[in-house]
Amino acid sequence: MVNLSIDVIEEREKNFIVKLSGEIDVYTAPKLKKEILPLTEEAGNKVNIDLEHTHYLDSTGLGVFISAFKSTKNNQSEMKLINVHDRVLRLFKVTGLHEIMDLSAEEIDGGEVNNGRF
Amino acid sequence: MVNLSIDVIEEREKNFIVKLSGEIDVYTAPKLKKEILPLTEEAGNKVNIDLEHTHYLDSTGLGVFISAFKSTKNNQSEMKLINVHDRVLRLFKVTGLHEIMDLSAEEIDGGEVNNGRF
Amino acid sequence: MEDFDFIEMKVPAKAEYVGVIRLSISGIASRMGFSYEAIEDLKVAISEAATNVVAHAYEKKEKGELTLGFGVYHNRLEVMVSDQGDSFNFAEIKDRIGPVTSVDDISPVSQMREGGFGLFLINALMDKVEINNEYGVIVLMTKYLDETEVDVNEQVQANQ
Amino acid sequence: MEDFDFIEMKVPAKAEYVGVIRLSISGIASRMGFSYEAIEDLKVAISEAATNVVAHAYEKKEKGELTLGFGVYHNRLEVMVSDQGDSFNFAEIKDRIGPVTSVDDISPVSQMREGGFGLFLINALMDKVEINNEYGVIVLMTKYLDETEVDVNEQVQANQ
Ligand SMILES: Nc1ncnc2c1ncn2[C@@H]1O[C@H](COP(=O)(O)OP(=O)(O)O)[C@@H](O)[C@H]1O
Ligand SMILES: Nc1ncnc2c1ncn2[C@@H]1O[C@H](COP(=O)(O)OP(=O)(O)O)[C@@H](O)[C@H]1O
Repeated sequence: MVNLSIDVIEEREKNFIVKLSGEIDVYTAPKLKKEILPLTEEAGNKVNIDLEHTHYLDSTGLGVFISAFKSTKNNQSEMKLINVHDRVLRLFKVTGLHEIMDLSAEEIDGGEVNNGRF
Repeated sequence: MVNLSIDVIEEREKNFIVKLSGEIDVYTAPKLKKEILPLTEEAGNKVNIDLEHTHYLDSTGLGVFISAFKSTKNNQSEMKLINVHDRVLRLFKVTGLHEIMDLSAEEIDGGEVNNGRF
Repeated sequence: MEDFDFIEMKVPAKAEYVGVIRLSISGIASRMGFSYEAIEDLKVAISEAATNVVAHAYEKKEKGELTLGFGVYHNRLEVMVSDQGDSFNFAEIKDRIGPVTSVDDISPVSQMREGGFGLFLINALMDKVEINNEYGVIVLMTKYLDETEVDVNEQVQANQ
Repeated sequence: MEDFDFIEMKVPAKAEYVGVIRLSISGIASRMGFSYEAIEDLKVAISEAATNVVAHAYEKKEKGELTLGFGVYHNRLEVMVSDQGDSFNFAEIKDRIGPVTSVDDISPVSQMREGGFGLFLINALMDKVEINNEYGVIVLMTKYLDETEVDVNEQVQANQ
């Protein structure tokens, strides 16, 4: 229930989908940071964070994504947040983070991810 | 969320389905009693209480069904509880009420209800 | 001393807050790792105790309070439900509580009880139950995370 | 006097109980008839205040307590989140809180803040916020059931 499960799938070499189901808060954020940061630390990695099943997120979650985003800039990797729910998207908008990070409310279909456009 | 919605459908004359979605507790039980009792007070009525979407029930709910059951005996009507979930069924079993009342864990298909077997 | 976390909750003794209590208890119990079944048992048992406070404790007063205490231990959850209302005499109510299969219930349907299942369900669903009704009523219930830990000798105890 | 129900909750100031608080607040808010969106706002705002207690209040002590008070009025919910821990100086933290679009943030990504969004979000999501940090920290937040009732002059107030 009030918890977060994290599934990391390597779709093709250096292309990751990280599926997050549950809630990102002060209790679950440290675990999330530990999973995501190493992925962003390798040059050339493309990391898709799938928030389809993330129904709750607060500033502790924003903090994790900011630090991962900073890491992508320092390490020449990429990160994108996909399937972002309205309520979650709202927090990125209110804080101005949507202007800096790559966010998408829609599903990215397999083709698009695979043809390297991402 | 923590509430109960009650839908009464008259399938054919004197044949009722009462669909309950939500939780039956001390807060919602009085409303439920007010809806069900009049149905059991008319001779010949057959009342199916559909508990498919009833995910919580406690002794206040048992109390409502006992009083409706007593009313069926006094008024020559019938009552049956259908689609009873495991957890809810358990409370009827623990209290011994399953031996007295007509309970079914399975869906009663339209045919069965309509051919008057019920 | 055994280490534990304590959570306290005070709500008005009103029917509409029993559902709120249920949400809180499911949060605590799921965080502790209780199974889905055990969480459902906890929800019913604590709602029964809370319902009794709402229904019986403050009959002579206009309003009152319901206090809950949760003791979170590594192997069990202790829940205390208490009120500062009227008490009751256990010997007096003993005959009108319990399952319907008890001897008292071999009676015509028209005389069937419509209540008296609350304390019985609490006892059936929890591993250990203690009731103190010296001043107001305090119901102290314990449920173990691992069912094999339950002491078979632990049954309902009424201290009056 | 305006009539209201008061609910109190005390939990250990630990990360694992913030989710429990969220469940309780959604129970209270949904019972009051708040919209789905408003309930989500309340969950975030109260979690932010609770997270601050967990993260900042008891840095110098081994453990501490988080106290919540819910005032249920016919037209609004007031939530008080308080601790008995370290306080803070509002003037000092003012420069490192707020959205990233503020002037302070026109800086290279590597210097981007990873925190400082909590108090800002509380203020953005609630209709009225008061912070008292004389002794420990008390955050008092109000959300109206009907958004048209919000007084546009009501903004964050820091009493120190
Ligand atoms: N908190 C309480 N305060 C006062 N009386 C109580 C309390 N809890 C239980 N009782 C008494 O015990 C009786 C049995 O309770 P219970 O088994 O829950 O069945 P019911 O509430 O349906 O009568 C109640 O009828 C009441 O007289
Ligand atoms: N309950 C509290 N106790 C002590 N300090 C606090 C408390 N709440 C907030 N603060 C101070 O206010 C600052 C800003 O808080 P906030 O906006 O939530 O951002 P963050 O927690 O990410 O730093 C904190 O860094 C902390 O110094």
